[in-house]
Amino acid sequence: MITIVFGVFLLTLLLIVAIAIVREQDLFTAVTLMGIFSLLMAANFFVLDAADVALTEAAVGAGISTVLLLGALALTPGRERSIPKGRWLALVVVTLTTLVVVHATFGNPRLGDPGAPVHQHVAPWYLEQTPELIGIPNVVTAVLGSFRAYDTLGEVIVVLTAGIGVLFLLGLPGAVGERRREELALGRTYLSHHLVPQVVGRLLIPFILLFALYVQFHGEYGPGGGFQAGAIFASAIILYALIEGEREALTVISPRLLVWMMAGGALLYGGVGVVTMLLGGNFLDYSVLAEDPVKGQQWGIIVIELGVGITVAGVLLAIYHAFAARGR
Amino acid sequence: MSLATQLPALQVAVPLLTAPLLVLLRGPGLAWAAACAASVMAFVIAISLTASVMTTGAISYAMGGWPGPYGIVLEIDALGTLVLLLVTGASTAALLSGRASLGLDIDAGRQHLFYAAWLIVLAGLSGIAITGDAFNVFVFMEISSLATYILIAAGPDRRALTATFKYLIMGTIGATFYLIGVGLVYMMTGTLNFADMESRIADVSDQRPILVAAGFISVGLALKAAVFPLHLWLPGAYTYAPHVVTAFLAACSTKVAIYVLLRFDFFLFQDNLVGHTMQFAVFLVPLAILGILVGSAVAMVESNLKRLLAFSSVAQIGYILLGASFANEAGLTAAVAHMFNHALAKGALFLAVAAIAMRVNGLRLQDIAGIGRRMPLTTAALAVAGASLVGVPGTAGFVSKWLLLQAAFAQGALGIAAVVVVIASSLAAVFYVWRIVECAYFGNAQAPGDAAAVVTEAPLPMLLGLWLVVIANVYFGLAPELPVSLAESAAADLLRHVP
Amino acid sequence: MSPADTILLALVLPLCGAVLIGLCGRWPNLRETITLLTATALAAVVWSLTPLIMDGGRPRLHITELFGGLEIAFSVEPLGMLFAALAATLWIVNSVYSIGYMRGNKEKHQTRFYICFAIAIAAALGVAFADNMLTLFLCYEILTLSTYPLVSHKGDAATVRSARVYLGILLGSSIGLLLPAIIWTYVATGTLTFTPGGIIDGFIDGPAVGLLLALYVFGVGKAAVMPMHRWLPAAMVAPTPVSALLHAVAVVKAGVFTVTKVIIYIFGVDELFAEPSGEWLLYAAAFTIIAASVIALRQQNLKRMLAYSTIGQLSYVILAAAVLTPLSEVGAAIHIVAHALGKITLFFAAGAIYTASKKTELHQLAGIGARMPWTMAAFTIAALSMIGVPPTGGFVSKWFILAGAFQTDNYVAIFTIILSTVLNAAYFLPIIFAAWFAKEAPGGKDHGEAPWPAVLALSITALGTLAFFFFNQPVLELESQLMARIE
Amino acid sequence: MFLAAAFAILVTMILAIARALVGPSVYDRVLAVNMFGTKTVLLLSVVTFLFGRPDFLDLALAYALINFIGVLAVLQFFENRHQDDADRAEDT
Amino acid sequence: MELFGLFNYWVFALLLMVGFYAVISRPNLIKKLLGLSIFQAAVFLLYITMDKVEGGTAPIIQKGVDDAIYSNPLPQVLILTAIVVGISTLALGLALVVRIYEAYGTIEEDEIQQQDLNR
Repeated sequence: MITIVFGVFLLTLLLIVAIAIVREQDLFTAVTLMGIFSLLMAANFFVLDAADVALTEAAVGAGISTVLLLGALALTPGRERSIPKGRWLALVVVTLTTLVVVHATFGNPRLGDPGAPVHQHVAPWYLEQTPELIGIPNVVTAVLGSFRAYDTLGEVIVVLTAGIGVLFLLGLPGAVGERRREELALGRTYLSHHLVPQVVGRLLIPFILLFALYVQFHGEYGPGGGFQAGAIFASAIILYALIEGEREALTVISPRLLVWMMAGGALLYGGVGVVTMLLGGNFLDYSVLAEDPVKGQQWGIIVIELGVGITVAGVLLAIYHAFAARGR
Repeated sequence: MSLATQLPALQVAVPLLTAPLLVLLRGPGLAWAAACAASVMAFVIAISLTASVMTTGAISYAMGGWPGPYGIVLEIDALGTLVLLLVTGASTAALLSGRASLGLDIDAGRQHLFYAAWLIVLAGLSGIAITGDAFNVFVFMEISSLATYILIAAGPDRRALTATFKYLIMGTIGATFYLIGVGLVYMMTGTLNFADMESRIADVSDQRPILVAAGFISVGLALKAAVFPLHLWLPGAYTYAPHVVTAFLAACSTKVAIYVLLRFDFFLFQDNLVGHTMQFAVFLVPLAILGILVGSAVAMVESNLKRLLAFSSVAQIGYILLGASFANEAGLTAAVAHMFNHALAKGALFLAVAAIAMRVNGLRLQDIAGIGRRMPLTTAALAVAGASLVGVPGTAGFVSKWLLLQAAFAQGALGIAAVVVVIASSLAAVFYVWRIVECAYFGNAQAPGDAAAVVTEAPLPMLLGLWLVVIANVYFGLAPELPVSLAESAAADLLRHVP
Repeated sequence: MSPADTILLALVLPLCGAVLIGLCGRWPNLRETITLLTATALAAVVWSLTPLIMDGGRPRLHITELFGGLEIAFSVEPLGMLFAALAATLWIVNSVYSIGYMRGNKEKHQTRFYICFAIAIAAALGVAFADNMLTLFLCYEILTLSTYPLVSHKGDAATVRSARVYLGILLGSSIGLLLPAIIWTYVATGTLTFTPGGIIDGFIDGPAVGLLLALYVFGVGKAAVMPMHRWLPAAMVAPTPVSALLHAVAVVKAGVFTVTKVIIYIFGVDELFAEPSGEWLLYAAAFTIIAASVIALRQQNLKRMLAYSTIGQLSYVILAAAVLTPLSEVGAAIHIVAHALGKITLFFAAGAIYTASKKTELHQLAGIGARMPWTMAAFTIAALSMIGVPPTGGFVSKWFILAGAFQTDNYVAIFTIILSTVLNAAYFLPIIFAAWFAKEAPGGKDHGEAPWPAVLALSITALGTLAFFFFNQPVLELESQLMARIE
Repeated sequence: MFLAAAFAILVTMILAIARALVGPSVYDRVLAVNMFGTKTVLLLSVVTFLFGRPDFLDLALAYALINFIGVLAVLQFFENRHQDDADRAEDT
Repeated sequence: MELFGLFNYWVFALLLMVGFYAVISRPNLIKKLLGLSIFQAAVFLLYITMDKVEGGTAPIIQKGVDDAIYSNPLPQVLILTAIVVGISTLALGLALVVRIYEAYGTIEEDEIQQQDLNR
């Protein structure tokens, strides 16, 4: 009941924001609204008991994707050209489709209906068997890391592909030594000139990094895991870049290291799969990693989550730097 | 556990894990060699999988040791191996022969990234072909799509960027539609495993969500498969991608989407939707026919070589769907066999185009005038592959066209209409292939001193790869046992799921 | 060597020849020697099969099975034997002639010419020996494609345009009509193997038979039944040896041969006779004969006139086959031979005239008999054969066709043959008359006979035309097997 | 009690969104976004107690940190754009 | 009140179409990508709506609580992957937009088409 009330409330706001995003012609405003959209979405996920997803949506939607969108906006015109009226056809198509989908929803199970088919099959098995077979409390992590580890490997590769793509299209900043001088010559300022963000930022960065590690290694017990940790880790470094300048950030984690992180995480993940094969199990069957299959599962999940975290952090940072370096 | 039992996992893992290694490599030569090695290995694995599927029947492999529907299970059947052969074969042929051509399009500093993306495409497409899990299909679809965008954006023309963007938008919409459909099916059945879905879907209490799911999945996959009228991304993407990439993608990428479409339709929707026994026939026949006609017609007037062939692909996709829409053994056999044979023909044609593009500026018909004298081997390959596309007897294209017509004849009045359409578009194919060949052999070459004067034969690896595919076209035209028997068992497999 | 191996050898020999010719392209003498040797060897191989066939043997060569019982296979039966022997034998003569013609006219791309020629012969033999409709179709298409470079040999814009018509009609009709016909047959009957007595009996009947027949007859564009005839005049842009062997013998005969074979072995004479919906074929053939003759009458260009004459003569074969009596089927087979000998001579003569004098138009031929007596003598003999005057081969075939027509009181056929004979005479006799007796127009080039290989070749074929009148017994015996099978 | 707090937060969220939508100046919007972020953190904290899973307070922490970075990114974007505009004004 | 149980699905449908509308009707490439993000977010909502069980809590098993009802973990796993796919697509799309702007000087689709036609 509370869920529904919260839900209706948040979702209505969500719709309003979404429509505003589409109507807004200033892209910067649209991007900031997109941040609100993500937060609303995340809050809604949380209300719907999806803690891991809520964390991810917040880290990705409100954090990383805002940064990326702003990075792209910095390189392109910030305003949408006003469009002529008369997109009626699109509107009609969209309205009709909506009506069809809404019509079909009347056949859906109601929100929270315990008798819905999704709660009868497969899912109960996960909830029952996870403590026994994997031995960790967070069932989401168990499913993600072991039962559907193959999907997660795919997910890592998707991230890697995005990294490869951005590097391919925009290139990574190479030597950064000269750049700072040029930037100064151009009169570019970083937030380092502003005392309050700088001090607060410097104070926060260690905590954010620590928090990233917490999310990484606490993922078996609470919401979180490699992907969220990687995103938070990347956010911390991006924060560092924002207040100290990219050059500083790139001396902390060099471009070469970024590439190694991108590939290394994926290889670590895949390597686990290969090792399980060599030990006589199926691909990604962690049970063979230790004497006790349950221990093996836990080891496997820890290692692959680490792989996920490394790749995600590397890719997101590489993408950020690629965008940031392009405009200079 | 022996190596043979691990082959299904290795099929995907080999290219998927070679790709990150390539990111680390410096130097285009090494990256190319590694990519080739991985691709050849994948091809060999695909061949051995095919052999074991043909002898012992379908193979399944539990990822992580978790049985379905709890874990992800790989299911390899005849149709899957056929698609696997296509994907790995096309990749191998294009990679082995395409190095020089790609070297012209992509600067050396970025080539290792390009080859990494190539392997990811290969892994993604193979992953789709062998998985038995609906959501896993989505993951691998996105893997291959994202990497495909990179490959296409590598095209030297700036229009490659806009074409890629268009493809990215439409491809993402397609994938998201698919995801919605899978979500709805999951909502009503509680499972993601194909086999499990199939056994549970008939008991679903309310069919409306399933019906909408069928709509979303069909439209989403049709977008990916470039089914008319959702083909708008295809001509641009094929035209402006690096030539070798076009050869690779044209041979297999849309077929993979059609493969998933067939699986969904015959495993889940056919006969399981109350009152919608034959949605395929009702919805797809007009689309297939329109696609065949429009694709052929545009190809007849198009003057850019790659664009012409791209529109011909739109028509050929129509053939495949037409065969499938008969929803019987003969029709499906024809459709599946045509997937294979069209891939051979189109792959060879685009490889030939890649070879020509290395030596000639521009790919309009007048640019290739008189090329037959300067590049006799390439042009001959182009002609033979063109014959296969037309369906001249003795080539692979003939076999599937025969099967398709044979299936259509057995369909009664509607079938006769289909026959007329297929024949008409074959004649159109004669026309547009002939325009190319005639221009290549008899067109007036540019004035001496122009670029054409120094045109020489394409480099040897390119020619070897090209002719290998061309010979495959002839071989499978005269001894079509492999594709036809695979197609027959694939058709039987699909129909087994329809009560 | 087993007979099956012999068939394989016959098919592979010209292909090997083509490869060797390609390798020796740089040494013209060697190249031409190879052509001649291949042709001779091929003729020997093909002829070596005849005794077996005469004795009723039907050797069979299986190459590969495609799917659903469809196979690529070859077998020899009397009609195919006759066609193959004809094509192989005339290839020797034609090669001799080609050497004279091509060198005499200093043509370019001679290597390509000989290669394509050899491939075309192989394809024609494939058509002749095909065991089923699929194999026949395969070879038929190869024949079309391999002759395209020959037709477009000159390579200038006008030639390419004509060649496009050639290819467009042949390829278009075969894919658009013949292929559906074949697939229809297969879907209905489950087989495509040529079987004495036909295969469609009991599977297709009623008006569908007529429709299927139409698909076949018009689908086989090479038979040049109107309105599918336009490629033949267009093909006259080719060098004359091509017109001679391919467009008087190999290609066009492949067309009428296919139609005859379809009538005998797919439909079955009896089945078709009992089915009134197939009767239209007779009228179509009759119309083509008359119309082509009338058009030939109006031609000014010698080769074009010969082309239209060919169209008419081809339909004789169709007509004969469509009369549907055993005698007329034999007549059809014999007419394939008789017309081949006559028409190749006529084309040889036309080419010889062109090589020697560069004359191509009919009105230029006045008085040429004095300058080129051998050539014009051959021309006269061949023209008389076309008309059907004894003692030439043309008489024999017309006799059999008429006899067949009288057997069933087929007055349409009888009337057509008589009328066309008159028309043939009307367009050939004035040329012969002018060549021998009219005065040469002043200011012409001073010339004698064409190069000796050309003259030798046309003399041989002219003698052949005469000889066929007297020594047609073996052919009759061979083809009467057809009659036996039919009855 | 928690429920009342939660509703109060929801109401302030509406206010923040209204400001973000209406504007008019960019600074209003940035401020609104920042404020909205803060409200989300609060809402989350309250809801964890409401649902009886206080261990999810981590999430609220993560939101707070990320929100901070987002706002800083926006600020830097402005700083640079402002600078660019100034450069352009100087150039012309 | 029973009908409010479907409210999430309705918002899913509306969001889907708001995003879709932006993608097909707006010529600005960045706007298209924003639309695409909304479009994908709608699907996340669809999946996450499924996982909720009345009276349930997040599927992180609490020690000592035996009778807890947990929500369905599977859709959450799927959506984690889908979110990653979404951000990857967005990053790649933005990189393309930047390159397109460098090549064409505009990011409005119709102006780009115009330029290509004029070449």
